[in-house]
Amino acid sequence: MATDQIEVDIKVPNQTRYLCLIGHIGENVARALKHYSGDREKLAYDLNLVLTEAMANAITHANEGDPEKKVHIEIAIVDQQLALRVYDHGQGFDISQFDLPHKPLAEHGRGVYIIHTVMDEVEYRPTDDGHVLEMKKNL
Amino acid sequence: MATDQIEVDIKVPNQTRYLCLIGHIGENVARALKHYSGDREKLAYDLNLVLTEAMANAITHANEGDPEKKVHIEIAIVDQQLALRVYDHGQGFDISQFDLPHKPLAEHGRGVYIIHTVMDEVEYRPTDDGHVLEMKKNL
Amino acid sequence: YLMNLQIDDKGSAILMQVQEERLDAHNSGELKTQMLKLFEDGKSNLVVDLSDVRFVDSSGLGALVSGFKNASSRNGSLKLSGLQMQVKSMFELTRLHRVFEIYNDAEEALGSF
Amino acid sequence: YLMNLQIDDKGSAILMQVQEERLDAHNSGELKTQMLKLFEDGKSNLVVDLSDVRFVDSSGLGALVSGFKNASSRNGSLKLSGLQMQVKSMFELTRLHRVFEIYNDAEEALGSF
Ligand SMILES: Nc1ncnc2c1ncn2[C@@H]1O[C@H](COP(=O)(O)OP(=O)(O)O)[C@@H](O)[C@H]1O
Ligand SMILES: Nc1ncnc2c1ncn2[C@@H]1O[C@H](COP(=O)(O)OP(=O)(O)O)[C@@H](O)[C@H]1O
Repeated sequence: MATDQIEVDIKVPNQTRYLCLIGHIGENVARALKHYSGDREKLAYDLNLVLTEAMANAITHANEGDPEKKVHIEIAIVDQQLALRVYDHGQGFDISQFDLPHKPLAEHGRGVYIIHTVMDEVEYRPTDDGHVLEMKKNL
Repeated sequence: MATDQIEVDIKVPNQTRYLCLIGHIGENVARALKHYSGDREKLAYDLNLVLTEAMANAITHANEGDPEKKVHIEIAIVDQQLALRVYDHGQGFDISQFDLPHKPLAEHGRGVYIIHTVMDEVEYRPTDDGHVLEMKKNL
Repeated sequence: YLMNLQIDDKGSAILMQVQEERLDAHNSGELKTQMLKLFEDGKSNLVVDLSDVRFVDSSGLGALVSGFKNASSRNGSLKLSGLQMQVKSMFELTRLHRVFEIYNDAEEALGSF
Repeated sequence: YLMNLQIDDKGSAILMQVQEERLDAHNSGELKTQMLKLFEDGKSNLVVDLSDVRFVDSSGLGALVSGFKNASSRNGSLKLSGLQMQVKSMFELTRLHRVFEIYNDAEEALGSF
């Protein structure tokens, strides 16, 4: 039986008002999967969550709120592995510094930790004009 | 004030089970628009509808239900004009034959009529490996 | 499995409740099949309740038209109930609101037989 | 306009109802601002009711932690109510369920002051 082969590629302005669009598309993809034996609504929440976290980081930390910049997001499913990619136009950062649990009463710094907890593989690497955060999950 | 600039590009298997994913993404785009003074929920329904109609036609009439083929869909908003494009891998058809209301009790033949009624501009033209139905609406 | 469809014999007519958010090209064939089974069983008075349905496309409308014609040709009738506002608009857009008897809820529709 | 927020003085505490599907990086700043206003007005006992909220991200959690710390430093407290299951999971994932007092509904939370 053929596995799900879904590719979604999205470009939106560098504004937090579009977080909800991206998150909802992640939810829709989870709900449309043909082959998934886990808790679909949990997967939907998790994809919504990590897309929201990664895109919010791209907007605030990398693209520095410049509303003329664009955020580029890819969702791809191949051979029962789901890959999410969020491209930014920034200088990059050392992601290995942020994968441990934050201090209990910190107001910031939970995003990358959450992404690591929810996804199976996380990689942050340079591109031609910025960086990409790639997050993979085995379905 | 910058207008909405949103691009969504989707590839899914040639199966009707993904109609709902595409339709929901259309709804989400309508709900995320920054500048729209009309009835947003009506626009959401209409985009869901025309994407569903066009994709169902690509699957059943052009790609002839071959589940190995892919359907490619684009949603783009530029300068307050929304364009939807549904690509098929078929021989094409004469769309001008189908833009009038169907017979009242026909079981088929309402799809293209609905698309014409809901959208402002509709064009069907050849591509390298099939055809594309382009549907535009001024926002 | 393509469609959650609840079918009950209510005496005066058969009540079919489409328990899906969408009635579209993916699942409308299943509705048609189930209606054909009822016709083969000699039933010809149907109420299709759409109160759970938020979205219907042209193939969903086509399935209902097919049932309507089959019921009429058997001297019965197919009536609709529970149309949400945007679903009702689809019947108006395609002029099908002039074809179907449409009731607010299933009880009213059943009472009309 | 970034957030539908209903604020009522209930005597024992201020009830803030977040009437949004999402509490995220787009609107959590607005919640923080409204809490700061209450603190400046001398209020320090707050109940934030999340029963309408289906989704919260790390910045939403951050806004609540900020309010919690501000309330505590004023010898008041910020309590939560009405968490949907998946929202509650977010508090567990980040261990924040050990920080906040969490009640089933706003009435219970208000009664605890
Ligand atoms: N795309 C990015 N570009 C540059 N820096 C980033 C990016 N994403 C995250 N960071 C850095 O990593 C830190 C931790 O991120 P995160 O865990 O999401 O918490 P928060 O965004 O709340 O600070 C951020 O404060 C920022 O310094
Ligand atoms: N993408 C397509 N490729 C080939 N033929 C098509 C395509 N879309 C529509 N058609 C033709 O146009 C006719 C009318 O389409 P439509 O109005 O959607 O009604 P229906 O799909 O119910 O027949 C179809 O029956 C088919 O012959």
